[in-house]
Amino acid sequence: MSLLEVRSVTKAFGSLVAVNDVSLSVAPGELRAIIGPNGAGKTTFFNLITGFFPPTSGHILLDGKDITEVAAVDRVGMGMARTFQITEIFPELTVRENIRVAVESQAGLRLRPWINRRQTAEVDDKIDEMLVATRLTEQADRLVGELSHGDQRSAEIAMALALKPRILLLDEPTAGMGEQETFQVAGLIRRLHKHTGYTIVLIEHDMRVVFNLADRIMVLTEGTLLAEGTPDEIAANPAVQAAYLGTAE
Amino acid sequence: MSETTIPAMADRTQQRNWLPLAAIWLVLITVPIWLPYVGGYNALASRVLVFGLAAMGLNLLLGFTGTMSFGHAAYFGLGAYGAGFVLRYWIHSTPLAMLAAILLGTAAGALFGALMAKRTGIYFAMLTIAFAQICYYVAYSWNSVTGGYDGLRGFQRAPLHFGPYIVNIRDNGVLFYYFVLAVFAICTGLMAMLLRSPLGRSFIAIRENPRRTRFLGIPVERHVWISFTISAFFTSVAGGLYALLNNFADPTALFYVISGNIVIMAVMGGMRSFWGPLIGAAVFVTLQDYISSMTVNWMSFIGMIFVAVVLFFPRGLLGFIGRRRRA
Amino acid sequence: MSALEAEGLNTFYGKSHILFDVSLKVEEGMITTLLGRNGAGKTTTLRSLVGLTMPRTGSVKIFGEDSSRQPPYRAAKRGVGYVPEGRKIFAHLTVEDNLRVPLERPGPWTIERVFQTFPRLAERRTNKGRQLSGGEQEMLSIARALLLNPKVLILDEPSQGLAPLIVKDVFRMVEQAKADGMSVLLVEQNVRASLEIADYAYVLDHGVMSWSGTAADLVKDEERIQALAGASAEEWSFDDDLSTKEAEAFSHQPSTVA
Amino acid sequence: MLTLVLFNVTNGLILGMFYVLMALGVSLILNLSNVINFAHGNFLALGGYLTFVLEPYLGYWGALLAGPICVGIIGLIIERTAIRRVYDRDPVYSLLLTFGLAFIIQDLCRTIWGPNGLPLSIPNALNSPLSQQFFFITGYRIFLIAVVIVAVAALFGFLTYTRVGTRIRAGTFDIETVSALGINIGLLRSLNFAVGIFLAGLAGVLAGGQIGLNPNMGDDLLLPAFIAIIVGGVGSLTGTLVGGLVIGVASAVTSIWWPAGSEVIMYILMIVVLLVRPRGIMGEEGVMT
Amino acid sequence: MESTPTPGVGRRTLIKSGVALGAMSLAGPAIIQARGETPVKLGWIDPLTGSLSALAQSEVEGAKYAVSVLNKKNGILGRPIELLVEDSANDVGTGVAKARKLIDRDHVNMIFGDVNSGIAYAIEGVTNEKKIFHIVPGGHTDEITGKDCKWNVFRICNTTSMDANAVTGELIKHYGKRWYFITPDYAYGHTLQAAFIRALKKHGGEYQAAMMPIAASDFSATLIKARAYKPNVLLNNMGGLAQIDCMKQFVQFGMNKQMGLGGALYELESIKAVPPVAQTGWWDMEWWWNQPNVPEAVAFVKAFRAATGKTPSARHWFGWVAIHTAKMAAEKAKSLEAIKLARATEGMELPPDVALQPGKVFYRAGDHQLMPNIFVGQVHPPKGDDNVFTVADAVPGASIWPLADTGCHMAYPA
Repeated sequence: MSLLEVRSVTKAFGSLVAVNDVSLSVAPGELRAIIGPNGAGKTTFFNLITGFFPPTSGHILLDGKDITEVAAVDRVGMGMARTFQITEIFPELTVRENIRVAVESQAGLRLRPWINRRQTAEVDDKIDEMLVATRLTEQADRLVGELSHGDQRSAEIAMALALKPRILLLDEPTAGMGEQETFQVAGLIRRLHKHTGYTIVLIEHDMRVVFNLADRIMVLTEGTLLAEGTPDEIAANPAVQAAYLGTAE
Repeated sequence: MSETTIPAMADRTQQRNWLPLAAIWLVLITVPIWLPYVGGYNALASRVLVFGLAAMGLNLLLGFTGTMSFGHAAYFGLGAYGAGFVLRYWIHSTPLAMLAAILLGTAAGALFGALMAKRTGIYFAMLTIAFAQICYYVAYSWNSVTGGYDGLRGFQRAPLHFGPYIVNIRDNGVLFYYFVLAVFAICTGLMAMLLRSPLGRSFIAIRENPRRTRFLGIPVERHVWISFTISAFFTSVAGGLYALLNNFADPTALFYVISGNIVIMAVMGGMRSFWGPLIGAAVFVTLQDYISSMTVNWMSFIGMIFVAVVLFFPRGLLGFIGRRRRA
Repeated sequence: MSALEAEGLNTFYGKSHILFDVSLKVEEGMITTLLGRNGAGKTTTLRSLVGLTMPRTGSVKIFGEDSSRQPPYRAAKRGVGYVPEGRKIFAHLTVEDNLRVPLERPGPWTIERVFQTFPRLAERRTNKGRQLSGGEQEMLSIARALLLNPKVLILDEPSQGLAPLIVKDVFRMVEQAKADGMSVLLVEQNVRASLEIADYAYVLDHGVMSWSGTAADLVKDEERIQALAGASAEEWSFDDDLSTKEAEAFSHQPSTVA
Repeated sequence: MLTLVLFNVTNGLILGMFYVLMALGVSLILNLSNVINFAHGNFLALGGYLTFVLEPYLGYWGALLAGPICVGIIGLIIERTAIRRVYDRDPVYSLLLTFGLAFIIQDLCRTIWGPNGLPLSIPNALNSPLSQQFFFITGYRIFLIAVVIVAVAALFGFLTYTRVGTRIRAGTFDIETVSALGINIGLLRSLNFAVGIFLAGLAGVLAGGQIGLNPNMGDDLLLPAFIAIIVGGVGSLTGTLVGGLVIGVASAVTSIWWPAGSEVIMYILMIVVLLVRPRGIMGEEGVMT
Repeated sequence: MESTPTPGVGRRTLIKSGVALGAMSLAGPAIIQARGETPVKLGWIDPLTGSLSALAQSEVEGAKYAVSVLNKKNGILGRPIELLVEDSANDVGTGVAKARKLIDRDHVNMIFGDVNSGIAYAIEGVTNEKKIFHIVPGGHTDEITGKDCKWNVFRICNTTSMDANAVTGELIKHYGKRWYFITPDYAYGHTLQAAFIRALKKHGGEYQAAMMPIAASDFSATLIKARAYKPNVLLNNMGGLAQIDCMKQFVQFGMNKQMGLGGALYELESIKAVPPVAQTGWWDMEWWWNQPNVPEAVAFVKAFRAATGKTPSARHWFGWVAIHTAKMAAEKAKSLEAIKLARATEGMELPPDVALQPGKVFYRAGDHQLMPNIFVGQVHPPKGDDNVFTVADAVPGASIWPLADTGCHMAYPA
């Protein structure tokens, strides 16, 4: 059974149809990439999955359960974590503090106006684990806003991981990054996928990332599904080539 | 909130230099000793603490949750009336008066907060004014209970009883100051604890980035509501103290001008720092007191100070200092 | 003299360094295209040129006149027309009102001429911006920039999100602008189409200008074009080994495939 | 009873005109510059006083225009020297700044012209009721309505038919793009601020003729102006217009049965409107929050 | 507006207060208690800003004038008088804070104030607690010398009931028995309206009433209602700026042609601020300057005009009487101790050059209320300088407000 299933969702903003009758099925442990030119509706599609806004029609199922009507914040509790195209972090807090918010939320402490020593220690341990996993230990006490782009993205992923999600949704994790940083973040995603078997869905522009990481790829253009398949199938698909590079007349 | 800010999370507060903290408490504890020498008087010091507490309470919402309220006079004023009702109609007990202040102010905060939590920005701010003004008009119109425009009068704060010991805060201004200071200390202690707790961190997270916070599984609206309620709680404590200080409660305490004053104290002092609002309140209250004795044109002076703070201290008075210390 | 000349731009967003010593020239009467993958810093380059984002260092010259660190309206006054990414039309204004916003520099372009040139806009002149289709919005955005009677036209991904037929129209407009004597700086992800009409090309990669030359040269360089789209995926060798600590950290994460 | 209601609806519309004039100024400034001008009521008073000063030299009709223009110029100077510095900052700083200005202007008025209030004499021709039946519709109030209608029409005409006006409306939506299209937005904001203050000054002159001048005369209009904007929907000037008239009528009609409630009804109305329509009557999704 | 310190009359300058106070505190009590040169400090609290500021400023002006006169004549107990003026800003909290400040910090010997009855009442709480002699020059609410009277508090202006009782007969005589009230919604308004209604009912009249916010500025809706009731007379009980606004709208609507206008107080400050057509009706004056048959009043008005360029109003007179009361009480008691001052003031009669009116003017012992004449008469457009009121009758206060009606039970501390 698929972990995430999207059944013919459509999203219209007024007269503009941003996503048109798109379906998707992600198996447990799969790393799925969504690609397509700018404005193809990828982020809108992502926002529908994570509950940022409701679809105009269609259904979204997590683990067989219809979550179309579930609020974004509750989807997080059901095991869905995401990152954003433009890094969404708490820039004036340190890396450790950023992760702490996520860890505490995950530990169900978010309503607690006090915290005892034992819990603090537990939280600290988890934060350290996240720092190790994302190789941010050395930057732990720096303000996130002062870090390099790649480290900021790693921190954002660390926050998502701290939620112990069942599925991780990454929106252009390497957008705006240098060569080295792209490699760093791609490496992190790959380690995550390989060593924990995380189910990951990512939107990506950098084809090296996509082709090196993805198990399967779906291609969107103009809000509709253009193609779906393994990296090799997609690479060989002329329609995809055209969509990406344009056609010389 | 686009400004770079001074975060106040546990990791750094723990490493913080304890000296400024000790200095603040030393100054506050010794007030009755040095105050007369600089031309002050105990009621003024109590007033500074009362408004300082109100402004710090508001700042939990404004500076640490990033949500604007123009209507905190409601919780301040209801706190004052709550205390007044108990002393006037029921029983001569200062602790019960404070309890009533807290219950009335916090309940109103929780109720109004629940009605507003889904609104944002200017709509939220205007709703806070609206609810406060409605409280104002109720207090103003309900003569038989509140005394209307003339206020609720004819009560006095009661001495405190600790078993056989009686602390006469009614007649002794110094003792009353220490009573206010004790309450202030408890409240600021609670605030500091809150800001180091997971709940407090979620508030700061909302201030920093509501969208990220939501996608960490924290229901933003509910937490804004909680923050609003807690903020109303502290402000209502201040309101209760205000009634005890004046032996009086009147609708002006609910008026939007008071809300504005509380916001201004917080902003002027530095809304991103824990103690900033207290500094703002101290500057505002003492300047107003001093200048208004010297010239009937005191409003111009206060106004010019506001303008100067905006133009020359972009982070508020304490924010400026804090910034330099960090740099 | 170049229409536009940028020299050593370094631009930051907050603390993130986005552009590293970026230099480029837009020659008079030519179409220059700026290519690069998403997030390479193309939009930031354009914003730095017109003054919407102030570069921290570096200089910008418009027809030889220094206009570094000047507010955006100065660049416009000197004849730089800017068609922003995402079109940025005023959704609550009518088409006609949208066209009345830009500064009126003297020149051939008037609202009447716009309506003659773009009959579709004339038909919809009283419609609100938000009621237009994507293609109409793009036309409106370009027309709005033309009304400045610019000497240089800067377009940021004009084909984004448009149907192929409309994309052709857009490119025709760009060629027409050149024919009218304008210099054009075109940022595009539609690499082949833009190289088709461009005279010069620059390639921006991770905030660094990695290639420049004539469009004709770039067209021949199929490998580089493929790389631009990232379609040729060279194998990366990842360091997938974990330290014991990392392994420990990962082992605490939930696994969906047990 | 019906007559009474009818009278009060009419009276409420007249009252609403004041709110509209005041609220449009606040709204213009809020929309383009994101500044909530708490000193607006004080600019209103200043406008009235300046007219009072100019009247002996220019006559009533001359001063009617010159007073608001002078206060508009004062507003312009204050905008250029102080207010523009808070545009890019958290809105609470503009609050602090305009609160300070409000204090200064109010105190200045009191110091210069005294706390007592001064009568602003209006031409005698305007000073009597038109009919016995509609006694509350005095010549002056007709005149007032006419001036407000002309001013509002002029404002909407300016915003609709002039390029500068169109640019102001565009700037409400996306100020950055306006600047990229060659418009000096610093100048645009200054001009817009001056127009807003001019409207406050005009309201001050009209209010001065009705109730006389005093240093606090604008205070009672400030919050109703904010309410009018919120009820109408932030970002929409038409909404502000509607909002002002609605709260004017609501307030006047309420005072038939509950005179003390004439103010509180505005707040209740605002809460109800926002609970039903979160962005006010004419507010649009996506235009400012 | 005058805000600069006058020599000898001490609104302190900016520097003076800080430095002098610091110095004094450091030097300790020796200096403060030194006899002879040490001034007698009088603390005065009034709403110098806000809607009642015109009235408040007149009171302060009168008080300052009295201080300057008395300081030329040996001050109080041979010591100069220092008047410390504080702005209550028409806010109770501020007023109370200022009272504490004057008492705790400045160690004033007496407190005066406030025009706003609510603030006056709140200040009483402080002065009573601290046992400070307190004179209320211009806050009218009955309770201050009624059921809430206090041993340390004396009042100069009339009670609302005195004012209402004095004018009711004339209003009925000149207009009729069908009345419409426009009344401010606070203690002063409530007691005033209640007093009028009591008096009106004795004559078998009928009425309707509208309660307005104290600082209301738009009365059109209320006036529409008032006209619909078709009363013989409209009683404008508003105060300060609100009263002025109401008057203006009243005449703008032409209602002056349909009904009479009257009420308790239409003070000189307010009359001067309305257009001539609104200068009309039957009213009380608590003191009136134009008393050609009272030589002391004539001399006072002349001297006051020479000193200030203004015609004295009742508010000026309150200030004048208040300072003189302080002097007379202190000299009779030979002390500044509150209890002795209070005992001395009870029953004390004002001499003609202080009372400035015919007949016996005295502080009634039972309720600490001054018993002057109430001048009932007609307001009209000026006939010469500030001559806007013609006195028809001077009603002795005691005759219309028997002690039994006050509800006051005076109790001194044991």
